[in-house]
Amino acid sequence: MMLNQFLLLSAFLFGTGIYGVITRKHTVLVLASIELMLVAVNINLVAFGATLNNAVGQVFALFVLAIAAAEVGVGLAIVLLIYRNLRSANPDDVNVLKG
Amino acid sequence: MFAALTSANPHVDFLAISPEIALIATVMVVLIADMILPERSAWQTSRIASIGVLVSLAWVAVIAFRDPIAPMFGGSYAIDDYALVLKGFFLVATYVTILLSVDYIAEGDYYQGEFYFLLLCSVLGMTVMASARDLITLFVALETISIPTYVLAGYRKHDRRSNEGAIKYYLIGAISSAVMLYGMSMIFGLTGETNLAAISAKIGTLPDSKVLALGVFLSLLGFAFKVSAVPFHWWAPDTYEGAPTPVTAFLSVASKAGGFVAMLNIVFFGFGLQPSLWWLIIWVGAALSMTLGNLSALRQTNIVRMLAYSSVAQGGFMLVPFAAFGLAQSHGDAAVARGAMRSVIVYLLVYGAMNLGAFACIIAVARRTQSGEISSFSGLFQHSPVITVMMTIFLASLAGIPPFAGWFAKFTMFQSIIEAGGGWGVTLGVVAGVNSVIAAYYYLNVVRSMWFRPAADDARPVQVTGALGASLAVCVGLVMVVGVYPSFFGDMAEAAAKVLG
Amino acid sequence: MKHYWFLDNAWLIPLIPAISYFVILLFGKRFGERAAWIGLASIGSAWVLACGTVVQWISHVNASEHGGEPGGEHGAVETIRAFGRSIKLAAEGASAGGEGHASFVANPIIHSTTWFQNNGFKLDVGIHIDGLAVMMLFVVTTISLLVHFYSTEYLKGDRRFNHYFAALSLFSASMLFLVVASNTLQLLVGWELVGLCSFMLIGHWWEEKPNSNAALKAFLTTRTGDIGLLAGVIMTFFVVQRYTGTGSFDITQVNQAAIGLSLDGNSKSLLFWCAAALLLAIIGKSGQFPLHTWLPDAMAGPTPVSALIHAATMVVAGVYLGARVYPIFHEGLNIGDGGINLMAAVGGATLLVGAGLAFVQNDIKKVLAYSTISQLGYMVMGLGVGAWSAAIFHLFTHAFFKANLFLGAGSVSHSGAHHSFDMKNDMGGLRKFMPKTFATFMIGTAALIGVPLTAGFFSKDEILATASANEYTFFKYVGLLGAVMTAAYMTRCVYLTFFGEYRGGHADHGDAHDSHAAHTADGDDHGHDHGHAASNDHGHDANGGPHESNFPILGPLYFLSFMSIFAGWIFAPMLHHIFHWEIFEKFPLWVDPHVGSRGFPILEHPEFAWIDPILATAAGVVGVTLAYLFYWRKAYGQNITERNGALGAGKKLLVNKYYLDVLYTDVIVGATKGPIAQAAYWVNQNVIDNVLRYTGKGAAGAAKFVYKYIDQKGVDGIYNGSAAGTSALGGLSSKLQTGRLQYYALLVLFLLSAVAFAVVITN
Amino acid sequence: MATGFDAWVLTLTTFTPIVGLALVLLIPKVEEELIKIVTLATTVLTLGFALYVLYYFDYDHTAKLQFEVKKTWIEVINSNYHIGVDGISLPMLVLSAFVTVLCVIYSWNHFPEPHNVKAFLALILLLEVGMNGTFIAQDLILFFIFFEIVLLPMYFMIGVWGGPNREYASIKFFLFTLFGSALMLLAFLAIYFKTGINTFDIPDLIAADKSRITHGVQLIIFGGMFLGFAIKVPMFPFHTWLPDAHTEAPTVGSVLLAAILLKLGTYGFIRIALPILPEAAKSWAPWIGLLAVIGIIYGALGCLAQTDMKRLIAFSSVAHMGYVMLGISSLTAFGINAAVFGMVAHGLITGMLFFIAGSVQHTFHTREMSRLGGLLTQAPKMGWILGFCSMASLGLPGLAGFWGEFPAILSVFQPADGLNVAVFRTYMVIAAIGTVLAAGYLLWMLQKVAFGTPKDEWKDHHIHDVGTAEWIAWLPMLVLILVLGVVPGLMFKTTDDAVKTIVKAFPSTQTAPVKSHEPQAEHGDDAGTEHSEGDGTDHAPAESEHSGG
Repeated sequence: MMLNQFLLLSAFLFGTGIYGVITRKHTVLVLASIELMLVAVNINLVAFGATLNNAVGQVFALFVLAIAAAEVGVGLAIVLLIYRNLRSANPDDVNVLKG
Repeated sequence: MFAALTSANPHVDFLAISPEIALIATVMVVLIADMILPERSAWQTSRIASIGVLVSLAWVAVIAFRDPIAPMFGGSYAIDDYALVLKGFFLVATYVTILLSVDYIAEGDYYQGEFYFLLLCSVLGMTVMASARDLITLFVALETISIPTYVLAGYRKHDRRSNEGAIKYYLIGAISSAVMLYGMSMIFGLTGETNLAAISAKIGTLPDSKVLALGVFLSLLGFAFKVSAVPFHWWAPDTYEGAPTPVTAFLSVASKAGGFVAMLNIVFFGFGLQPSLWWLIIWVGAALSMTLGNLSALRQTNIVRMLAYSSVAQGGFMLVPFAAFGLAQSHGDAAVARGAMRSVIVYLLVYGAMNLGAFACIIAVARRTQSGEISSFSGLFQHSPVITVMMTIFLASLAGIPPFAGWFAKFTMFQSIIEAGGGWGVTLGVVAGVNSVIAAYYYLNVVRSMWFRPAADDARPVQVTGALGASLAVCVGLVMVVGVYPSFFGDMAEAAAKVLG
Repeated sequence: MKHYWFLDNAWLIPLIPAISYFVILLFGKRFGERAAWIGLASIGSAWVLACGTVVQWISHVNASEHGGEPGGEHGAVETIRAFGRSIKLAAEGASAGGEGHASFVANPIIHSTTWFQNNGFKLDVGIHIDGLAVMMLFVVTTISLLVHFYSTEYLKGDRRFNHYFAALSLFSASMLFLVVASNTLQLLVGWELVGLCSFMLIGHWWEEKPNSNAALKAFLTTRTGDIGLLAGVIMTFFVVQRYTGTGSFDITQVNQAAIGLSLDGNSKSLLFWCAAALLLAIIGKSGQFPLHTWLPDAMAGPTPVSALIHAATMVVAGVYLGARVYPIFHEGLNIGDGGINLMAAVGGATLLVGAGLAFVQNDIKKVLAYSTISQLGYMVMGLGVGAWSAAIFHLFTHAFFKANLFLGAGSVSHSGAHHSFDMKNDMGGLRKFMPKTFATFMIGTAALIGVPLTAGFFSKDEILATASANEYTFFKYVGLLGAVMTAAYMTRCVYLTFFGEYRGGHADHGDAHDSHAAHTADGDDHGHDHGHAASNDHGHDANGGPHESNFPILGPLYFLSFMSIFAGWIFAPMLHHIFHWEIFEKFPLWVDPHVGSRGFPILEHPEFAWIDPILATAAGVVGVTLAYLFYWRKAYGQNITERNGALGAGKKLLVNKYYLDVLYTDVIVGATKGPIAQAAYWVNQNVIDNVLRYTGKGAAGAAKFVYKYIDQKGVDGIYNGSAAGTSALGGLSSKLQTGRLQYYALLVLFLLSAVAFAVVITN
Repeated sequence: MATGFDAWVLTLTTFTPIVGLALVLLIPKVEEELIKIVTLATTVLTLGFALYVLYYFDYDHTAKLQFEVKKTWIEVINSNYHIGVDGISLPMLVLSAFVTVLCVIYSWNHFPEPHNVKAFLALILLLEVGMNGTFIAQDLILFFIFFEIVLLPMYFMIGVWGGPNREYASIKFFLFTLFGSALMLLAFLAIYFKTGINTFDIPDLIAADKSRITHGVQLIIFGGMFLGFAIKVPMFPFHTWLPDAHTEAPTVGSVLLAAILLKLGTYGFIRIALPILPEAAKSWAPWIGLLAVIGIIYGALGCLAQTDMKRLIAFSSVAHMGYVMLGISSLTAFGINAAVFGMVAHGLITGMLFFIAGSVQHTFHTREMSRLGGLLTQAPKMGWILGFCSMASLGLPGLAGFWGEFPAILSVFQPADGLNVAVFRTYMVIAAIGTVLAAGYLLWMLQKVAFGTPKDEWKDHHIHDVGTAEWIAWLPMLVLILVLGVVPGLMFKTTDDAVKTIVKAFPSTQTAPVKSHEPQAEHGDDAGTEHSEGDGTDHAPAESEHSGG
């Protein structure tokens, strides 16, 4: 098995996700970046599962997928809400609350 | 490995999961009722929801009197005293939250049915969390807790502050989930297990591995977000301020407790045998949370924000026993471990009662003053002495002043860290001690406003509605009873902590 | 042992006036001025009891002497060398200067009951009646009785007549309690109560600031001495503990322990410090130099009180203490070895200092006050040179003639000088107006000066003789010099008061009225309760001029004049030498402690020698002559103080009381009350409090910093710096701008990677 | 263990006020008379229980815990509801119940602004629970709880009914004490774990073998307790909350603060810190003594600088508690007896002084001494009482104050074995000097307030002298001041044995006699002293270490 290659890929994706979270101007893209991070997690899980010959990894990955979908759904709803109120989906504009 | 799952007896002890079943049923009923009830009767959903919670609570009580039940679903779902105590706690906290919400939600421009639906979903996640003994279950439970609260936080749809709080909360939550999962994936990769007991058995035997360290660290980091430990607490004040106040109460108590329970599970059941990987992180986190939380709270003029920072600090206090556990595990002291778990649980229970009470008072007062500023509490004593006394009791309890329950929470916290001992332990104890004094200052600041300052011009007394009054009564009762008879919570926590053996 | 009712029940003597105090205090209003009779009756009964103790003590001594109890433990003198000095252990009869008292033991009558117990230490309260105590009981009750009687007239119509008598009762009770005390702690209790009463009485007219100042000064000064008393009494406890293993304040044990330890030789420092501490107490209470300054000020009180304070109570308490635990001083200060010791030095200094000051006073009471200081100096010096019996005897005689003088001065002021005490302005020539007062005053003066055959002559003489016998030659001459000065200032005083032309009649314009008189000036609004508002209030005194006083005032004077002469005759070696009557030798027999040489130092009474009375008389003559020539005849050196710088400076020094008052009031008290207290308070408010304040501020500052910069600006700072102008909603973002949210994330992830790195590295 | 009513009486003494509190809360605010009556009845009933304890207390065994009850309370931390009184706690308990009654009586017509009778009396009742409870607790946690309970009521008393600077004073009081008690709690926990017997039971902890705790750790633990108690006392550097609190507090608050609350600290030392950690106490004693004498002088100087009568009395508390702490620092039975006596005496005397200051303020609406004067003329009774209390306060023998002061000074002449004698004797001298300063400031106060003639601004005012409520409230205290002064044995007898058991850990310094005995044959009826009956120590050489003077 080429576990290391998978892990490296996963790490790369995770890093990309983090980068995206930080730099993207559009909240939807931020959400996409988070998805990227979750994909990295899934790759990890599947790779480990395969290496260990353990189905639990795949099961875990399925759970992650399912829940991530729900999470993103909620996220998009909130973004939509904000867009309605602010006519903007730029996270920068979300700065009313300030101590 | 897959065989382990398939070969497991599919027999499910439905009684054991009856609280969850009851909740799910209630969720359904609420949804349906919301659809069929006319607008003006929508408040009935709150009644349904609260009945459902109480039924669920009753089931918890029933199970508590049964013989011990073996872990189910391949060991990933435990129905033991620990789980039952926490389930009970979550359900009561939710019940009180519902009481808090009834008038607030009914009077505001909110969708009522959905509100209770979301609340119940979240508490369902909590009850599952209490039993979760598996990384997957834990993750699912955590998300079940979190996702509805993202929506709840933004429940004041037309309020930009609420929107803003929700998006912050959501993004931080989502990122932290991802980080946590990344960590979990590494732990799974190294141990080949998702079951916490199995992980615990293996983790001690693993060679020191940087990957393992990273895995443990990242998963703890995820929880640090959930429990808003410094330095991952920034979202909390904004979100708390933005969210509807009952939701804030729920977030600061139940949701936070969910995070702590998740952390308890993973730390005590999973990582216990590798304390060197994490105790220092938690030690630092605890010290920072207490100190920065308290110092920031000193500056607040808005009471909700103040309580937000206060809850960050209280979270810090709750982290102390974790550090104590870590320190003690280094010397392998089982009694300390139990004491630490007991103290976390006691703290959670007490914190729940007093913080919900404080929010109940705030809601009651804000109904009249329409303000969250501390100055709006001025002279409250002169026209509304009862609510003032109650608020004072909750604040005093938060400050840890006997004879209110808070002292016992603080006490067990001190006890755990002093029992762990050593230079690190005592130092953290002293830090906590000093912090409890700082905390007293800002709590008393509110007290001072209420008692010593002249009243504002309109000195109409604060009206307390029935539901609010009931929630206040529950909280005051608990705070006072536990204050003078701490065994009430102490014994529960002790029983719960017995699961550590 | 035979039982003596009066001696056994001597506790009644202080008790009766104490009860009287409470009765007057609680029910005085109902009685009006008759309350005085309660006080009088109580002190009268006490006096009767005291006389009973005198009689019974004498019979006790006689019984002991004549085959009563066996004699001392040694038949011959045994001298032990210890610590470089000789301590004589002997039966006093064998060696005591040939006075002829056989060696015998006359035990004090001691009764006590447990006051309280506190861990192995039991404090008794009880009576310790011996010759000294009996003598004091007699003196105190006698003087007090006379003063009570005198006051019924003198204080008539006073605004707080009842309070006055209540306080007088308590004063007597406290002093008597002190006298009968069976242990040093009990003595301390009485001592402090005496101080309290003097405070109350000196400040009797507290409406005027100078009076309350004087009262405060008296109390605080004696209290300063009480530092020594506290420490000293505590040390007496440990003296006994060192000796017997169990601490005690019991006077008998203290005395035995002092001698025992001294014999043992290795507890010298304890004894020394104990003695020094107690000496400080004496200095404070008995007006010894340098703490004597309160005494003249204490004249602010009513004159009878002055008499009581100066003759029988308060100031003699110090001397009494010195006599009571004499072994402590004797052993601690090495009295009797002929060298200069602290006690003698203090006494000698006081003697001269007081006498010197008496010269420049214009207030007759102040002359007498300084004279008291001087005479107390004699007593303390007497104790210091080993002349125990003589010092006590002087206390005895001084009580009578000084009371005589004070009451006489009161009479002069009351009836002859419009309540003024200013000799220069309001008196003069009074001998014609009040011959009876004049006569008694002259007798008192004679006794004070030491005219042969008067009481003062014998007592003073005995001190000097003993000093001489004990090889304290220096102090003998100090005493003689004092005698010269005494004679001189008293001559001046008598001259100014009774001779020359009457200068009174303008009392209300006098510039040196004492406060008593000063009160009359503004006393109109208190007219109803103050009979002294005008001198013609008395009814029998309508003409307002100087006149003779009436009986309540003169009666005591007669009695005291009698005692001023004959009280001295019970210890008159000169007369004994001539007539060999036993009565002339009785005082030491009756008063000296006969408890064996392990209970009290051996008291030696010198053989009579004619040189001593002759020297003393000569000193008196010199003094009188000099004063007569200077003040009366103005024969020499008038205005010399103005012509001669050195003498002028000397006079200035005297007028200013050696600047001691300046030192105490302005420098020490002023500094303590002013700058030092202020400084301490400033420290409190600005240093100690600031620790707190700055801790608080620090916390607040930290909170501000944390909240503003770490919590809020940690992100915002970067944000604002890079995109200051883009805060408007919906505005475009600059290239560098990132959202706040994302900054959260950035910071978090940065921290995350840092910590992750750390974790990875460390593991 | 007590049985029957005896088992309940202490509990009743402590918790009866709670019942009263509940009743008071139920009564509508406007029914002021009824509230007062209920409160008074409650406190009198409480006092009745306390007197029952006083009466049935077995004075032959004062060292033994009596009316003892031990019930499980918080099992998880091995803390029990263990209560009982011995000779040390008994006087304090009775004093507390007693003073509370008097305070309620005094309050009858002296309600400070903003009035609110109901809240005020409710707080007094709550306060009484904490005060009484502290003195009966025989369990560290129980003690801690009661110790803390007093905080809030007093905070409110100062903050709501206090003077102009009340907010600052109240928060200062609160935070100071809280800080101390936080560290104290840590110390309690440390002792719990370190002794190895895992108990908070005070008698058990005293009996426990502490040899396994290293000396350094003992010192630190003692330090924690020290901070907690010393702040409450308050000792010198921690005293700054006191003048502010006293100055601002309403009269009754000041009285309770002075009479009881300060005693919680000293009581803690005697009951907990010394007996549980004797070794550490010995090492700390010189420092405690040092702070005590600094406090004596410093407090006195602070007094001298005051122009405000009440603040002066407040500072005098610092000095007086210095004597108490000095007695404790000697670690001798003698000194601790003196300390307990001093606690009671100071409670009565300073309490009275605060009462008077309160009435003076009530009458003249000022406490500036420069504006007062001639009290003896305008209100002679009050003036005389002020004089009486000043005298008592400056330690006049025959009044209660003396017996706290003198034995304390005496005790440090010869402190417990192992303490530096020279150092403590220096303390003795300094403390003795303090008595002069005490006389100074008290008499100056007396002079300024009571002597002289009334100032012009009051000349035409009709000044009320001591009223009925005041008489009822004050007379018992005045009588007690006198009675305890004349018969100090009442107290010493009670405390003595109990104190002896406490100092058992400090070998007493009974100097072997230089000479075996000098028989006191001369006077047989003198109760005399006990002599070491020729037990071989007779001719032992006198210890050289005590030869210093």
